[in-house]
Amino acid sequence: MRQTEHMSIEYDTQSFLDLITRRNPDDAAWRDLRRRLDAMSDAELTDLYYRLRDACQVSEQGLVYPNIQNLHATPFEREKDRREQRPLVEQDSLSEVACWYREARDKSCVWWLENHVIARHALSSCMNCGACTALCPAAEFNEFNPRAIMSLVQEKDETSIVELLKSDTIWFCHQCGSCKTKCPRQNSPFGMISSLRQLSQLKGYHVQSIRGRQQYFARHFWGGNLWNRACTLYFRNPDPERHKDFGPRFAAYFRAKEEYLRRIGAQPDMEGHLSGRKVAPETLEELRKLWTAGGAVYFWSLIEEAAARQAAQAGMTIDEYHNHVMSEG
Amino acid sequence: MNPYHLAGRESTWQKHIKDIPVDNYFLTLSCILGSFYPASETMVPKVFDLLGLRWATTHTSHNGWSCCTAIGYHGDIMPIEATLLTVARLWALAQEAGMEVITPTCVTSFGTYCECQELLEQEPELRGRIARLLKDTCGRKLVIPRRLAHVSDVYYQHRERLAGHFQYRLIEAATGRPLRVVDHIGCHYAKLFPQRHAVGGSEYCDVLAGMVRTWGGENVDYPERRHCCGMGFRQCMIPPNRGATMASVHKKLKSMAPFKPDLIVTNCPGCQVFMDKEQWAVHEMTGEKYFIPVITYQELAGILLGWDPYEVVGIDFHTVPVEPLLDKIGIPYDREKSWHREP
Amino acid sequence: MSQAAAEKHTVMVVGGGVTGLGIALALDGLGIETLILEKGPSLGGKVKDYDKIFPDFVSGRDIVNELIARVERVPRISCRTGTVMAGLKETDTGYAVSTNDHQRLEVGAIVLASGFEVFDARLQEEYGYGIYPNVINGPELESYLDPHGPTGGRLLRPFDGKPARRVAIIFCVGSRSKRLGNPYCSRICCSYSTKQAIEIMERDPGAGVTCFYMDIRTYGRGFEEMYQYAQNLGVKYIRGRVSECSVLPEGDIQVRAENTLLGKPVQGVFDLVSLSVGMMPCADAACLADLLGIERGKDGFFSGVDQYRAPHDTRREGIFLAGSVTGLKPIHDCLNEALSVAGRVAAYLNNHAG
Amino acid sequence: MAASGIDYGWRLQGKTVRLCADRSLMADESAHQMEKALRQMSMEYYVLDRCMQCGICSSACPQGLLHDDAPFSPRNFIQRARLGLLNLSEDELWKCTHCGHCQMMCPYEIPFLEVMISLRNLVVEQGAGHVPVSIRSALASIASGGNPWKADAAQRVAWLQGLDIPPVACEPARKVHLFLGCLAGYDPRARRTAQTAMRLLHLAGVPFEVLADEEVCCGDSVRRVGDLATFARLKQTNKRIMLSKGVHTIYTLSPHCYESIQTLYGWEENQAVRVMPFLKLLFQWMVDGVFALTDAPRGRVTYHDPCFFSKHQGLVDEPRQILKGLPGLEYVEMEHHGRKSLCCGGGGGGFWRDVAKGRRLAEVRLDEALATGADYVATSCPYCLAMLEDASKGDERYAKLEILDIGELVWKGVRP
Repeated sequence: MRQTEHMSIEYDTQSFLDLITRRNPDDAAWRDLRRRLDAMSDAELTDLYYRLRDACQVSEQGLVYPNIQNLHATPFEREKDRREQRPLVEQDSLSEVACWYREARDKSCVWWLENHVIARHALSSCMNCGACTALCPAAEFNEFNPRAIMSLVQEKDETSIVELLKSDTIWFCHQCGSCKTKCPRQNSPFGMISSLRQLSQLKGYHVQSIRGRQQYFARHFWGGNLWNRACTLYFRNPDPERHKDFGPRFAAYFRAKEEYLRRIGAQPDMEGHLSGRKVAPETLEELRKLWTAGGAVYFWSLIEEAAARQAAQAGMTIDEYHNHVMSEG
Repeated sequence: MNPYHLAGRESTWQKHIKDIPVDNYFLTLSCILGSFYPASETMVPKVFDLLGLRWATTHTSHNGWSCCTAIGYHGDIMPIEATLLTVARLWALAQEAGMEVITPTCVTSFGTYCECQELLEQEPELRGRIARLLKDTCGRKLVIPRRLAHVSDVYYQHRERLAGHFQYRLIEAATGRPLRVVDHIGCHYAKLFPQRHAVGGSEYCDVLAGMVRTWGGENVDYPERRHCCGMGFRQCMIPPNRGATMASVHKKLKSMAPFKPDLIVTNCPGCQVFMDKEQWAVHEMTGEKYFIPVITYQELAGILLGWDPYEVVGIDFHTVPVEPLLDKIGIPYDREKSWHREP
Repeated sequence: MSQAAAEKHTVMVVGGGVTGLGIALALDGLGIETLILEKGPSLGGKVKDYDKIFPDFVSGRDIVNELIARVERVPRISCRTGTVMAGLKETDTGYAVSTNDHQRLEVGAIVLASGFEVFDARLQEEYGYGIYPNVINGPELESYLDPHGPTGGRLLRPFDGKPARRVAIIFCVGSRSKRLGNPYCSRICCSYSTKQAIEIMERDPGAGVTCFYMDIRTYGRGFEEMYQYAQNLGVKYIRGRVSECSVLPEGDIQVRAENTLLGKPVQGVFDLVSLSVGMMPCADAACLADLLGIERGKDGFFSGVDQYRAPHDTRREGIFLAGSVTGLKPIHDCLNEALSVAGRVAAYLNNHAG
Repeated sequence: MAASGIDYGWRLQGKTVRLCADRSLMADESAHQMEKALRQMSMEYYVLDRCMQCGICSSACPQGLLHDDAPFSPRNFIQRARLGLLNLSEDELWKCTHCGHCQMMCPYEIPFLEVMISLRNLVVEQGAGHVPVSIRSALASIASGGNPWKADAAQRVAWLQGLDIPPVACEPARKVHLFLGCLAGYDPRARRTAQTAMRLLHLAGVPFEVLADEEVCCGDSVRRVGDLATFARLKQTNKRIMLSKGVHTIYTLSPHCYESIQTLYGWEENQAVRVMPFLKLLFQWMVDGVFALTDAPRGRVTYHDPCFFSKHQGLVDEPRQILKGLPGLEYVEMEHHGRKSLCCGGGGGGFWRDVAKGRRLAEVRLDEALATGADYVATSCPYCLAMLEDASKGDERYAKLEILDIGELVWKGVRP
């Protein structure tokens, strides 16, 4: 981390709060924010995040968390996650599962295919009949052919598998599983593709294709929601600004979502067990431990590393890189 | 004249009768429904209670629920072990609540539970590792559920009893004509483990079609009936990829339009979102106006039960207005209760 | 019930199809007396329904009728139709057989020639057989092409009786599928379907026939030439397994596959889709195996003790196999087997005559 | 990504978002109709029915060595043609350079080049698709002026006036004729090659005459891009000239002219015109020891086989004998050679097509030549010479290679 200019940053001020909760700052504001985040220590930053998150007021409807809706999907939250997860993937603290993946990194792709549990279940032998491609929604609309992928994988040629992992091809799959139902040899092309995508990220090949490096956005979007809200999607995510395809009625709803959720009995950022509920810190703690043990945090760190490397090469800050990959292609 | 034999269809799905547990449901919730159609989840406990079913979910601070992480798994940011552990924890919560049937509201959760179940059954070494990690990490015990049910399975199982509470049927009030209903199943319900887990198998899946028939409607078969909605996890979520999602929705709409469906009923939260919401984008991009109402089976049951379309069923959240459907069935509604003005 | 005296026969042939008839006639040529036990109401098996057979387009019906006529003329051959075995006991001189109509038979040897069953296409659900009227199976197409058939040889759409000119033939239905439990190749479907395609094109050169295949296995003498002839007539062959059929409002069938040679999905709309169904072991194979105490392979067809050295012999002395019970064969191969099993049976009887 | 409709990106903050187009092929009535129409229009088309899609043609096709996203594949092409799925407007129809490797390998002897000619004929003469501009302009020029460059017909032989090769007086029966071909007629580089050939003829004491300016294009490329009508006219013109001049032996400098005149001009029994490639004459001289040779050109030489000699005619040993007979040179072979050599990209109208740098067959060929460590690349076809030289221009890597006609190399070593 860079040396700080002035350590005692007055982050409680309203102007700073405005800055970190801005979703689409202009370039100058963005760089200013980045400079300030870099200046904060890990402890300061995480402490600030949780203080803002847990700040609450009592209202007629119960407890209200005024900052919470503005924290998700911000560069601030992403930076907090990075800092918070970093110690969990240090060499000597890696979980057993993470160690397996770390070792798999240095082995060949062919080794992976023979050892990764999903890959093993996905392919016994392929006769190239094409039943998978025939009704594949991705093959219909993109330069994508699950049969060709299965056929290539079956040949076990390291060079061509590496080439595949560096290409856009594997990222077109919808993971719908239509192929699995139809395969006369009971293979699972979508399972194989899922395994190949994992391998691509494990080896850092994904950043070499446009569609592969979109994973950096996915890592923070879904990964951020999981890490902070224990759900891959959060009811505040579908910002109508990013979902103009959902039409004007959606925008109108979204403005009234708090009221709407409460009236139909959901629990927007409230305690409870239904949609939108605010996750309890103890539950979150337990899940974070599981995801660390399950190798997810290690996996995210790999995506993070690959992105940081590529961002540095391109002379972008990580925030610019994040926005770049989500709009590219 | 129908271009197909109903009897043939029936005998086909009847080959795949699923043994659906009748009670003791542990409800797990959906990220997508929670974000887009929360009423479809809040109505589930109401229906369970209405039918007097024994069910539970959990929300204590130590036993709170999480999502199943399947979007992360299919979106390729979760290794399978992390998903297995998350799912195993949910299963453990169910056991602790004394419920043996894991019942998700989400089709992808369902597919993932089935996949986890199969993996753990077939891979003893993996099973051992997951059990150990679950115990070491959070002190819970791995119990692989014997039977899995989707909430739609429960509705299907109790469809006749439920119909007993209905105030309306899927019939056009003015003419007495059964409404023509397209059922969209959701790939991860019907295509992943059709033999073991899908009511009626994958080709003529009956989980929604059966509800529709029992509730007075007519099933519509159309060429792209089994086609994926195009959600595709990373395809719908990352804007530059969304063209494929829209194209899939467009393809389905184009294919069903000649059959003049009155509504589309969905099983899967993701399909519900994109079949409904992308109709707007398709309209803007092609100028074609389909605007066929898309509702979940929970919402369908809700409106037929006579629950308030706005206050309980929350139909004003839809991109394609559902009011024309209510008019057809003859369900009264008070537009004043809607949360927003028509744009 | 009173115990009537057992009827005695030298050899009993189970199955009165083309193989069974051939065996009886061959044994007769060697001077051996035979009883044919036929499950159905009449002799002739499946081949009597085939107006033309591959690769030379002769009439299968004529062949069978000729065999039946010869069988009927020969005093050393007797037939029982509508009869199946119900029990079997070993005796000093061979086997004592009881039948479903409570007859007792004493025979010196048994030849199993009970043939095969056509795959039930309803099991491959994605093709909609039994649901979409314009999806038919291979034997049905055969009957549509038969001048003596239900349509007088005219190819009509079952849905509305209109002439069918756009025809798709889907190969490997119920064959080469681990998912359906039939991982084997049925061997004759490529050829019989190609024959059907030729018949359609020869009668109506303006028709369009598209065959969806995975591999064309026209392995026999004259089969590959027939395949090329079909191509010359303009039959389209698209390499790719069809993954689903669906129906359009007017009953047309939409077919979806991948053209694997071009690497792209392909869709087509047809008047009529014929499923080139593969073959299964005969329906009562499991029952017969139990009754006779003989083995079947993983594919359900019967297995001889040694397919190289003793292809007709079973584990039990005096019980032999011939024809499609050991796996699918074209008609002329079945007739060849009839001749060879007759030789084997004669040798056996010779050695066991006491 | 295939896409259609409006760009929705402005709404979604993605750069471009379009409704993806359905890539599915159609196996329906329209495809059947198109296929039937193709059958009716062209008899040669029937031969495609023999194809069993084994793919040996595609593995033999030199285009497979190019770094092309969609390399030309004869197998794929036949499959689509047979299913009525061919798009005759696509550039792909013009990619084939008629090297003939595919049909040489084909187990069913499918005359792929004739199929290509038939299909191109549908486009060129019957308007079934789009003809690339450069090809259209070359065809128009040949149809009106007998050469592809809209040049004056007289220019074809005008340049010969200034040469210091005195005509040999002899009785007409001893005199042979030289068919220049369009390149030697108009292209300065090819003119030098032709000039060298003439000097060799003169030195060897062979009385010869260049066909007068009435000579027109031999028509090979014209036929191969499908303009059969123009080919027929060119053939008639050339035959008439040759017959009226009492030609009995004619040497061609280009293998394309040779194949065209020899095999496609349809000489009658009583028209005893003998057509020979100049290469064969050169070979005979070397065998007979006509020239005294020095070791003047020194270094390594490799030979690039023109397809129309190697694959079409099997003429592969003679040029190698010639080169091996030059005392100062060490002969080396490229990876692909003889009947399996690689095409330069100039045949079948390829000479007239514009192909971007980095996607040219000649570049692949030059890389192979470099790999041998050769100093000289000899060839015996003006197309090959031009294609290889063009590809080497402006590229440092190829600077060390000298690309020459085989006659020129011999001339360097001949002691006057």
